[in-house]
Amino acid sequence: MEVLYYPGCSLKNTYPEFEKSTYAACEKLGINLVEIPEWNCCGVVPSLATDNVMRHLGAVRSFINAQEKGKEIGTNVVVTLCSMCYNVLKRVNLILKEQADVLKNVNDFIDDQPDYVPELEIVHFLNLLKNVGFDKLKERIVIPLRGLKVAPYYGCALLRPDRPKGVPIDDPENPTVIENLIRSIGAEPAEFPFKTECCGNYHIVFEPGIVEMRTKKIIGSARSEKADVILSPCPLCTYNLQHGNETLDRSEQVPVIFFTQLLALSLGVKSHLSTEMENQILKKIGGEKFV
Amino acid sequence: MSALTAHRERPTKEKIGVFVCHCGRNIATTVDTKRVVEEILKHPAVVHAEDYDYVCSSPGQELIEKAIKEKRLTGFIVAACSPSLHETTFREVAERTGLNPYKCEIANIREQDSWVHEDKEKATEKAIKLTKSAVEKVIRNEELEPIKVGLYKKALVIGGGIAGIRAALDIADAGFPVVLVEKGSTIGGHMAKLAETFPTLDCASCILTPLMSAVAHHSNIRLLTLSEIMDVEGYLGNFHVRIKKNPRYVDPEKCNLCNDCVDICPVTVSSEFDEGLSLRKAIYIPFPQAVPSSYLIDLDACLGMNPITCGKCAEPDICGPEAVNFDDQTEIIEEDIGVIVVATGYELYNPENIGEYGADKYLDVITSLQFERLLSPSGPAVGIPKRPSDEKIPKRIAFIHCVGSRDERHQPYCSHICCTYSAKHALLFKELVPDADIYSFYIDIRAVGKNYEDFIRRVQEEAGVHYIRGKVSRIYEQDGKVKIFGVDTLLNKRIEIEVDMAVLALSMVPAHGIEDLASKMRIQIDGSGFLQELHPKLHPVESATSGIFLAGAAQSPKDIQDTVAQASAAASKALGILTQEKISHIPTVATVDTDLCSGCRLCISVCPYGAIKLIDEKAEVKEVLCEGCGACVSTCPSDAISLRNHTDEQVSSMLKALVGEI
Amino acid sequence: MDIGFEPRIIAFLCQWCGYQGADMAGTSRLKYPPSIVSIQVPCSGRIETKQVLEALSKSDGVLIAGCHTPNDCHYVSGNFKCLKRVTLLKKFLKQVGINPARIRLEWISATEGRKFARVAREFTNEIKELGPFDFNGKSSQEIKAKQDSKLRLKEMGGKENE
Amino acid sequence: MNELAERVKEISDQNVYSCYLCGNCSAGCMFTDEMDTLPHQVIALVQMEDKDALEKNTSWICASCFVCSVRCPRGLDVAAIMEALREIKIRERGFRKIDLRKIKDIEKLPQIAITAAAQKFTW
Repeated sequence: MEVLYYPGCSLKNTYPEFEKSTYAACEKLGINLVEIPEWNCCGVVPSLATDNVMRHLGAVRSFINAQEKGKEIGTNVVVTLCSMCYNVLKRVNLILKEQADVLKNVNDFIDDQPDYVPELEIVHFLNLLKNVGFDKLKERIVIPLRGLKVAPYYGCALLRPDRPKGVPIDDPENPTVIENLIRSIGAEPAEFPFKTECCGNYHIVFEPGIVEMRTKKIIGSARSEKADVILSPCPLCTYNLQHGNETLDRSEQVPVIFFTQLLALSLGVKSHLSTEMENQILKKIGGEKFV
Repeated sequence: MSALTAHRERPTKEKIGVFVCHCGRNIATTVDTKRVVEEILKHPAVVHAEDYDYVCSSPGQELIEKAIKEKRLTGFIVAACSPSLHETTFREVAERTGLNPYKCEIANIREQDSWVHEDKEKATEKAIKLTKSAVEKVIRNEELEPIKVGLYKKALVIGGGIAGIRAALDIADAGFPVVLVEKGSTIGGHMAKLAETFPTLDCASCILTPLMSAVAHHSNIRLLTLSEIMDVEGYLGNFHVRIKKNPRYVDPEKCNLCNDCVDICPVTVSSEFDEGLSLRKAIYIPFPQAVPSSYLIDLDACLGMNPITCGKCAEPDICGPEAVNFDDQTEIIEEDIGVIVVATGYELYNPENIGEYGADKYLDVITSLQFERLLSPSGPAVGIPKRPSDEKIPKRIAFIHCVGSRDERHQPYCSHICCTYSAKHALLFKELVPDADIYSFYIDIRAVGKNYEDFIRRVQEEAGVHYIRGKVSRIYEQDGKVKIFGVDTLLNKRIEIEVDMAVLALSMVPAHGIEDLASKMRIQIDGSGFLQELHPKLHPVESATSGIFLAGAAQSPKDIQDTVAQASAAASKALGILTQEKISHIPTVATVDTDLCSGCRLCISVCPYGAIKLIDEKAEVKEVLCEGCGACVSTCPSDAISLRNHTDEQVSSMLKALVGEI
Repeated sequence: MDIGFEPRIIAFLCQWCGYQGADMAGTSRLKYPPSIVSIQVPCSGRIETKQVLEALSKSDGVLIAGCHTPNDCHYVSGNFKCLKRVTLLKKFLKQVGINPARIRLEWISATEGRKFARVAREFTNEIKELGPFDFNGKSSQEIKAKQDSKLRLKEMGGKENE
Repeated sequence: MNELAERVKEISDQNVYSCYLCGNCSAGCMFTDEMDTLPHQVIALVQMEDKDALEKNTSWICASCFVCSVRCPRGLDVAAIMEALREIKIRERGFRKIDLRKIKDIEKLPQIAITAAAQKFTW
């Protein structure tokens, strides 16, 4: 399967292990990620002002490049890993699909590139996995992570807002897709109530106190459900949760990793986890033999 | 008073009299009635005209009678107040004097003339035009008789909850046979599940079970449980109904309620009657007072009567009377029915749709009906509510109002009863567990009903409930506690509290399958999915289809008081029809000129009553179904359909009169 | 416009709402110009385009009042049928050069006497502004369509129900 | 509709008069500890055309997590209303909420955090 891939900035700088583990897993699963040429910043947070379409432009420029590349390889599916990129691209794409006047405005403004015809489909990698099928995924697992209790953390951007319709990748209140992934790689999902609560988002920049307060609650909730590790789909959530861990005693911390790292580990390919983390997990599943 | 008689040659054989009313000064101040009389006499069809102070009075009516007799009038006009006031009065005068009532028309020169205009001359001109227009109409009116049809003197009541029970008993007590159809295995509906009822705190069973028993023993009531309506054909007085009666597998006539079959049955499933809070067997009785008083077999749960797998309950040493019958079959029952009462009730909204409250995940987040069962002395907790997770008596309970109500994502309407029953829950619980802490989260307290406000006050004063104005955003369980994210919008404080159990006052939604039933009966569904009444104020129990009445929560969320009141109202409407020998139907219906009809079917598609059928490629109006709206008339591209006494010709000549061309 | 011009307006009023609303205006003694004369119809869905046109041919304006949409029609959906017809008729009038403002459709309930009186006053003023309507006038720019109007209306009668 | 509500509607396409002040947004908001005024109160202020709504810190603490928006029983996008209140201030001539040059540990922070803050706090 060949799909277009929009990486976003964090995967190239702050968290290369997110992208690298994904590439490793995809190779094993027969998914070929074709990076969009000359992609640019998505905008990170979607503008909620309906009277200002300028903030959509970044996303649209990447769409146009994706559209042209898509024609070459014959696909209109764009996969993202970072949940913030997903949220912005999905929203902007849906707005352009629904509102012809906005589309015209944007296309008129971008006169140095071909017009964008809103036929791309923006898909998060989790949904791509769901479409591949968790049952099929299960068959490819080399190291089933039996005995590992994993807290699936969704954050906001994959589940909210619910307008335009179609943004959430799952039920906004009771999502199950990460749980299904966790089960398919042999681990046990922890039902922790704070899985959809906000980590504090961009407040890390000017008001880190807010983020500390939020992440302590999230980590505490995962801990009280005896989670060995928190699985995150979002670079900013990961950063904030790790920041939260740093303010806690070692005994109160719960390590945070990307879902693709655990997937890669179970598929028997390079997980790009720290050696310490990887050993810790393997020890937990009684798999010293793998070490 | 003046009476003038015209002596001119007339082209029409109609002889019309015109009576212009002064209405005291109401008309006469603004309209020159004398001039109206003078002018109208110039109309070729008018042979008599006069004016009088009060035409509606006895002497006024006598004037009309006298003129009809003396001048051999073929019709007459009263130029007076609106037809909605005295049209019936004057048509009765016509009938008394030997004229067809449809040979009387009213010219409205009060409400639409003298009362709204000041210029006397112009108002008089207008009065003349309006009167002439009425003359033009009446000379073209057909003499019509009300359409009379016979009827079946039997009622069908659909739904065996308190609404259906009340309606069936009222009709049966008046001496008419009733077929009561209930989908479930027993009548009683939701009320049978309740502990006590607000605001009087009557025990629900104590007031309901005698009525259920009365239904069971009433010689005029044929009770069909486990039954559904398959189809309804016909019209007011002459419905033909087919009912599917599903097998019970236990003969109620033979069953003696010994319970031996239940003891031996190896299968347990969760009990619908206890809202999933207890278990029952595959052969069971929903509750001891069920009517019909008999066990039944849930064939989906039953292992079957194959002796290898089971079939124990059917063995003669278990069921002595041989009541268990695995060969029981589905029956199709046909009934001829005169009137129908629809009382299909409600359901609670599915809490799984409200993800943020987690009722599907957390055992101690329960529905209001589950709490009723926990409070009920006959319920699974034997009267002292215990929380489902660990069977401990909860000390802190939160009641959440408006769950799924007044919410665009779920039901936009107010469910009407939740404020009061949540208060009742709090009061009853406090009586059982005096040291309990009770939190009640509300948006507004809507206790609208007789004595309801007193009841709320009593709960606030006696039960010491913490009423918190603010909606709850989220409920979850952690560390064995139910946690609630709420807000107090009066203190403007966000609150997070821990409780032992949360009770959701879920919104009421129409019973499952209502749309299907409504379309079978050609009754309307409103925007919220409930059955639509003909008019919310003037016809609150009638459906748009004559002869079909609505009762209870099928029409809108309501409490027991209102349900019973509406059920009795529906029964009285039904009796109003059943007591007649013949049914009258308005004769001003549509009629087809088959020579002109091309069989295009457009009329069939626009008729809201299904009154038109195609017979031999020609439209035919079933007169008793036609309500005379004229939608077919204006649609017919061949001018083949006309409306009696509102023909194109009449409209055309009235228009001419209105602009002074006549 | 001519100050002395007194417009002639014909109102088609449905018996359940529009007519009752007009009665209510009377009961409340609300004044409006005597230029309006009404004709009661069972339902606004009974009103035909050709009748409206016939009325217009004899007057300066036609008012139609029925029960409120969507749910108030006594006959379930007659008001929608009327709405469709009037919408189409207005388009037709525009095409043949008649100002569609000479026809006005209003939803007036039995309790809305105030609204009826207001509409009657407003509409009279509007028609005064438009001036007298000469359906048969040879020179009038507003009408050339009388000859073939019947035929075309028949066509519309079929289409409006699609 | 008052002028402030009108302005909010222009920017966010949300009619604040739909709000019946049930408080659901405030109940679910994880940031109220830092707010001087609860979200539903701010909406009430806008309904009353109280310009104080713009001076409260509520809209600036809002992290656009959309919990309020997905749960609002009146279907209001509360986060969009908060954004509109921010925008009204941000679009004022000379108004500056933050100084991007004063970010601490800028080299440690992920780009998305900085960009997001810039998107929400600057014009």
